Amino acid sequence: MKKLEAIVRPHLLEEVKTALQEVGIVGMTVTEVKGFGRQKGHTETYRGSEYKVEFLPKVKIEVALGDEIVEQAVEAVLKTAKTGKFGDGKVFVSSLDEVVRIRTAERGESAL
Amino acid sequence: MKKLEAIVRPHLLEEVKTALQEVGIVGMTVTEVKGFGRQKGHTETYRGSEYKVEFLPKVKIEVALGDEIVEQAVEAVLKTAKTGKFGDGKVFVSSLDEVVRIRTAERGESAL
Amino acid sequence: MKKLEAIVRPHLLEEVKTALQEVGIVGMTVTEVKGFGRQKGHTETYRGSEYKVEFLPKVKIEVALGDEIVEQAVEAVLKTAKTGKFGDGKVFVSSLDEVVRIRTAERGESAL
Amino acid sequence: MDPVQTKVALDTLWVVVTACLVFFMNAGFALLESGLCQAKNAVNILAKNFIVFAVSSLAFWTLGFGLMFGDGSPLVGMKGFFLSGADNSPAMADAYQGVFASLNWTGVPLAAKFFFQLVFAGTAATIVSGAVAERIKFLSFIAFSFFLVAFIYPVGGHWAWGGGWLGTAGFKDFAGSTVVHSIGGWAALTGVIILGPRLGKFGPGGKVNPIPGHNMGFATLGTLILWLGWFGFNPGSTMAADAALISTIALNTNMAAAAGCLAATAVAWLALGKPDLSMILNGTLAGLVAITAPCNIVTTTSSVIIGTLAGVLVVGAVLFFDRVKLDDPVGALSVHLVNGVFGTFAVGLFATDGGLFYGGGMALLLTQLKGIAAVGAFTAAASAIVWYGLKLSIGIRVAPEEEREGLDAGEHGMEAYAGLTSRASMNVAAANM
Amino acid sequence: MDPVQTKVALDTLWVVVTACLVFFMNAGFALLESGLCQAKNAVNILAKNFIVFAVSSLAFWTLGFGLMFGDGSPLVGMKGFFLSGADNSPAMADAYQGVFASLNWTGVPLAAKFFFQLVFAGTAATIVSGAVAERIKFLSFIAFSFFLVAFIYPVGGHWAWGGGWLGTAGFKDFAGSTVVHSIGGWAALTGVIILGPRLGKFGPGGKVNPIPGHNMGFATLGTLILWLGWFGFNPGSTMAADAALISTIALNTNMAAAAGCLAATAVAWLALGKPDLSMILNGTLAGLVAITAPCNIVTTTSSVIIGTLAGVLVVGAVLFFDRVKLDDPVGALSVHLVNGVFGTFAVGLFATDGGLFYGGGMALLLTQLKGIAAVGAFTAAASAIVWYGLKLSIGIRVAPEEEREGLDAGEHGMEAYAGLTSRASMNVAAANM
Amino acid sequence: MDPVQTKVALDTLWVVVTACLVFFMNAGFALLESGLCQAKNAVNILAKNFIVFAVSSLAFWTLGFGLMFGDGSPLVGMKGFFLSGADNSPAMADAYQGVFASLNWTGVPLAAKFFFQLVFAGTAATIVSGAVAERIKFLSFIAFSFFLVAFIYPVGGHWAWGGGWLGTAGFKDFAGSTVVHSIGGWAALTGVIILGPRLGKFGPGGKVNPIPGHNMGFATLGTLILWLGWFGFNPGSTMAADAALISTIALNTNMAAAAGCLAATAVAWLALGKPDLSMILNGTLAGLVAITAPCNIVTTTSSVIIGTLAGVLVVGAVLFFDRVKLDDPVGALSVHLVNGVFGTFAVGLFATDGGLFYGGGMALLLTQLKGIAAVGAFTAAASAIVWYGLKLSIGIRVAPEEEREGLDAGEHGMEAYAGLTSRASMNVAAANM
Ligand SMILES: Nc1ncnc2c1ncn2[C@@H]1O[C@H](COP(=O)(O)OP(=O)(O)O)[C@@H](O)[C@H]1O
Ligand SMILES: Nc1ncnc2c1ncn2[C@@H]1O[C@H](COP(=O)(O)OP(=O)(O)O)[C@@H](O)[C@H]1O
Ligand SMILES: Nc1ncnc2c1ncn2[C@@H]1O[C@H](COP(=O)(O)OP(=O)(O)O)[C@@H](O)[C@H]1O
Repeated sequence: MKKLEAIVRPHLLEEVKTALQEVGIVGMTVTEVKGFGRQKGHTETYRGSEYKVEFLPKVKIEVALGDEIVEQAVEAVLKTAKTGKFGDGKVFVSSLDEVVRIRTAERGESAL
Repeated sequence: MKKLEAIVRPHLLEEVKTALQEVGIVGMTVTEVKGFGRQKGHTETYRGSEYKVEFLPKVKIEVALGDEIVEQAVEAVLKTAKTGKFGDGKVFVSSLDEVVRIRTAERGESAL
Repeated sequence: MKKLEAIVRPHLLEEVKTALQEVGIVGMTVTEVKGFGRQKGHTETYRGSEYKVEFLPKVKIEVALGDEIVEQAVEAVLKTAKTGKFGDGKVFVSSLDEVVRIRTAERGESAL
Repeated sequence: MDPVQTKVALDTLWVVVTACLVFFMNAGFALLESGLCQAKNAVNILAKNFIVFAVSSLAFWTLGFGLMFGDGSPLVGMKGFFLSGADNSPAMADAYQGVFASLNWTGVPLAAKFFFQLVFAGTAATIVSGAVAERIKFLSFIAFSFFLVAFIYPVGGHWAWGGGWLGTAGFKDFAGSTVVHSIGGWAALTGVIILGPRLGKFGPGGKVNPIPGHNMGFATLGTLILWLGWFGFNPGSTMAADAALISTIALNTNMAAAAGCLAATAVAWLALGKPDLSMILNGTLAGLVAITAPCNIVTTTSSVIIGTLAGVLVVGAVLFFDRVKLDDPVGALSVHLVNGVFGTFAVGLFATDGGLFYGGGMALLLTQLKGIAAVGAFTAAASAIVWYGLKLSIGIRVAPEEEREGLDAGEHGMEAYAGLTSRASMNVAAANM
Repeated sequence: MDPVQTKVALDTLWVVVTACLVFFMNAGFALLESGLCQAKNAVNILAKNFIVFAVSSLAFWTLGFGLMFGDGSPLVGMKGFFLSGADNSPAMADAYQGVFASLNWTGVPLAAKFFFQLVFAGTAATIVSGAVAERIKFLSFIAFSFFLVAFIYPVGGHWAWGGGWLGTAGFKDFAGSTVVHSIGGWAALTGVIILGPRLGKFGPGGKVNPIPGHNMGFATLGTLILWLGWFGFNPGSTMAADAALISTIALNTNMAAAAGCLAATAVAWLALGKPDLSMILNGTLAGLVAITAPCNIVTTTSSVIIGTLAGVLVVGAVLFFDRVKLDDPVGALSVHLVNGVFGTFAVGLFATDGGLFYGGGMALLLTQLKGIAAVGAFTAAASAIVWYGLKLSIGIRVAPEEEREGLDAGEHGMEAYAGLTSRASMNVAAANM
Repeated sequence: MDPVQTKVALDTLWVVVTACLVFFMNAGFALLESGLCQAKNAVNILAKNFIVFAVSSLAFWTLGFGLMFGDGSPLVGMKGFFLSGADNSPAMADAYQGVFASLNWTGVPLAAKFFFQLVFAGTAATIVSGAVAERIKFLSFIAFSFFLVAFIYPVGGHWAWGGGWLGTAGFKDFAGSTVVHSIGGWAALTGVIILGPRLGKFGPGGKVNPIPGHNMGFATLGTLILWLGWFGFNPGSTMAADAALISTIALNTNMAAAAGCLAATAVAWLALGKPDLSMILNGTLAGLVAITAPCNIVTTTSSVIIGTLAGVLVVGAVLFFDRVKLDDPVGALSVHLVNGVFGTFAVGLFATDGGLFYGGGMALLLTQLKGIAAVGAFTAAASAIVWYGLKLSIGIRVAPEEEREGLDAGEHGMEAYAGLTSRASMNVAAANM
């Protein structure tokens, strides 16, 4: 089993979610994060002094999923989270040793 | 070393924490997250228009731990985070290549 | 490719970030988290009743990076996030199977 | 303008302006009480504290005012419902002809009398809101408020202010330590007992789990608004632009508040280790409640003493109610009930005319005690009947599940801080894209 | 003090104090409107609602007051700009000599007349702010407000209150259901149409996406401040310390508010499933707006009926405007426009002197309708011209990108809750270390 | 009521009502100052701004009022502590017999005189709170406030208003640009210097790190409350229901505020790129502070000019204090000190009777300068002594660790937004389960 982490623009969350559902994913966990990268922030002023907003709001979508749909899931994210401008975000894929569903104590793919 | 990630209901955090401590875990990191899954959200109305609350509050508990206590830790979570209703959450286990304690620069299991 | 997760004191974020940039890292993702560990929280009172603040604010910095600079990155964190007192935090290193840049669909190290 | 008209105009100006100040106390209570509760219940508390004045307006207009001030027996008024019946206000004293003889001491139009008394009735009802917060059903609170303002408050009020037996007996409660604050407090106390504590408030072994308020900015602003409102509450209760009296009362009111504030701060600091802001606020209110009855007949120095004692009392009372497991999220019992009683009692001690410390002997003090007891017993009994009636009919407490989730979602289907706390932002974002 | 001076002093006190209450409504609108909008636009709305009174002060002083109350034609006043010109206030009626003859019915100094009328003008302008919120450019809003208070409001106001043709025709609008609230409402309506809805508000297939307000505490406090302010708005419009009249008006105002509150609560509960706090608040305001015109010439019972109808109307109107895809984030149209019209109309029905239900026939009702239509048509047309002029010159709507990010960042380069919401804390922390 | 009684009643009504408005400014300051600071210090600032009025009440009652207005020497009053001593108020002028001869120009009861003067004293103390925020120890602030209101303010005030040498010399400060605002400002300035800047405020190389305020809603509401309060502050300083004067003063006050608001907005927009809301708010307050001294003796047009200059000044002052590394989180120095001085100076320029621009020559202007300098020098010196005394005894600044964590945790052991910001929610949830 794999874990897919997608860091995307907050306002595209809904569309990425829908695309992932179409690939057969029924659950996911989302976190509000701040991203730092090529996309440059903007400058804010407060009482005449400037400061740079470097950390920009993003959301991180975490999905545990079976190996066979990883590629489709990545494609789903790429399709929906892309605007073509700096700051669209990243997808990371890593391996999971085990997944357990707390409600039923099921393990492995059936716990997804 | 392994990393255990448990996504659980917020109001059970304290109990899960205590159960993990009993297994010998002394540190953990907790994040407020939103979960989407089989548990269906509810509908809210605002000024006559409805909207669906699909992302439900959960907390994610992350623990780095030695291989030998992984199973106990999973059991501790299963025991305390279960209500039997949709939405109890998941446990994910993955591998860690390295752990470092910043304060002492210790590495490996002694850094846990 | 590796993923480095550093849990550090919030007020040291800026310095850790700068140190990581000096090692050649251009992007990172940051989350506000709560940490539980050896560092003991303090007691607050409200209307005569005490309660213990056990979960302390930390930030988690996540960086995807090439294998060759992992060690430098760890050193950068150790150098800047250390105060020597309980609660300085941890660094976790794990492996990534794949990294994709959403904007360009680039994969692997060139996506970092 | 002839002198009579001038006096009527002056008195009416004063009564209407001070009534506005007292009306504004609704905002004070709404902020204080929502600020001292949790964010997940904020909409509910705000809604309760807002609608309660609308309910009070209706209840007092239809029934309450007639029961309280209409001509009737020593026990209850029986005329003037819907503000109907003869009335030649602003004619005063013997010149007055109408069904509200008990208010013939003030020379303002009937509408002004009603408006002023209404804002007081509303205050009594709003006191209950905070004490029963975070677990009561919205509909049951509305229903209880209606009964309180339509029946219970007017009867107790009639006894003391409406020509009833207590007033006749010499009971002194100038601006309502007993009539307004204790009645509200006793009604709240029965509610707190019958509802039971919030889930998780009291742990095993006598452990008290604090549930910190979510917005101390609201709580502080609310208390400042209440302090301001009290300059209508007490000086306005002259219902006449009596220069000397209103000045003195304003001064006494302020000094008691200041003393209560400082005393509670000191006690909290010394006894609990830190100067807890919620105690500072409660201390001020305690001083204000306590000076409400005696403000017109005590010296400024006595006002400072009364305020100081109130500030000490309120901190002790908060700890006491926690110990006996009566869960009052905002300290309404400690402020309004305890100090309403104390303030009424203090009249018997400090009144320059009749008080024990001024050589007046025990007579007044005993009358005060009688009033405290009678009004308390009646209000507690009547409130208990209403609370139980509601409990058996529509229910008074939300389901545990709903309480845990928050009443905002359960009772109102909305949130106080949508998109501000993380709870909602994603859902909203999701809904809008 | 001789009796004349006494009356001047009394009247002036009343006018200044009530003007202060109405001034305070600026805070009410700022809180209500920012509370019902999103956190990311809060600075912008607060800034708009704050600066609008400064702009109004300037606009009304330089031009508006002269156009509205200065001597002139039935269509517009033409004297007294910058408060210049002859004036022997507080002399009244025939004794008055000066350029503001239309205000010779009130015996207060000119500065007091101006101050009182200014706070009303400011209210009209502030109504627009909420309706066009979350997408309008800050500068364009300032410019529109200036035109509204310098030209549009004064002309409409002149017709009804400034000696113009409507007043002469017998049109009755005591405190401004039409003059203040409808004018504000019509100006807002044209703005809403010309600006278009917020991004994402209306989905495909008639879907309405709610965009919940971010701070119901602010919204509730704001409404309570407005309710308080109305005790200045309506009773103050006597511009004289007339004891009987101000008492009655205060009472009627309050009962209509309470009825509107309860009616809207009930309708929202029954029709929409839950008692939505934002509807409770809007219902109260609806009752207040509706009673503004008739408050001095209807019975208290009629006030309750008018308030009740207003409370029902406002809920229906909110749903209606959503259905026709007019996006009004705070319900300003439903409250001020719809109930401003309704209240003016209600005069023709309920006025004890001339109302249809009181045997007065259709005459007054038709005059009221004429006034509603004329002021509406003029305001809508004039506003449309100004809005289009601004659109073609400096633009009226922020870029979509900015709208999505929030106007606080785009227009003001700051945030309402820095470090409180997670958005900013890291940046701030980073900047400071 | 005979004419004399009528006048006393009218004047007392006015004094008490305006005192209430000024009292309400405590809420304005609490909101403005907490809103412009960080969330982690909000409880502390709220607590400071709340308790300061209680401390002031005690200090002014016991000592301050006697030192300020009691009969004595040109340097200080020496009678009337605890409001004791002979006094036959409301008797006026030569008919007055008592120890507060310096207040014999107003015909209200002594309690009203005290109450009105108390709320002014409280304002001076509350100004300090914002400037020293986010690093001062709670106890030291309380102690300083006591000294300020018990000794420093009364002495400076005695010179100008209490029969002292400055008033005798012809110094004009109608409502307190110098007496209230500058005294508060000078005390704040010494505090700011002695305390030093907040950690991280000034970086190496002259870098200024902004520390944005956490709640612009509070800041805006606070400023609107202050604007409202100023209609008590300035027109109330007549201490008599003088129709013409109070109307004019209300108008001038408002126009200066509006002009200050618009000027600061324009300057901030042009010079700093965006219309910073905190500057808009500060600009309004600057206009209000500046018009406080001259409000009764300048034309409305002059008021607009004075307000405009104040709005420009305040923006420059904010930048200036940052440049010289004086850290004033809320702009209290720029608003109260700079514009308190400017407003006092403006009297010498714009006074229609004696001002330079009105052919009065330099005499008045020089007297004004003398007053500014004398009061400033005395206040700064006396404050420095108190601040240093506190520094050496109980300490005035919290530990760096505590400052970083926030004073709410350190000083009060609580949080302003428990469970709302993420900081606390888990701990609270954990504690309650
Ligand atoms: N090496 C990295 N490790 C973790 N997160 C990263 C990394 N690089 C970028 N990110 C995340 O992806 C977001 C977008 O990256 P950015 O460099 O701004 O644009 P792009 O990916 O389009 O080149 C960042 O805001 C950050 O959250
Ligand atoms: N595939 C998944 N990947 C990541 N998180 C998941 C996944 N499935 C479920 N979750 C998380 O677990 C929570 C509970 O899942 P849900 O499907 O609602 O109930 P249950 O696990 O009881 O069947 C979700 O709210 C979400 O946070
Ligand atoms: N086993 C663990 N797994 C995950 N996070 C941990 C673990 N141990 C500690 N942490 C995180 O590191 C932080 C610091 O740990 P702590 O034990 O307090 O101090 P130190 O690392 O200096 O010994 C904690 O607050 C927590 O966020």
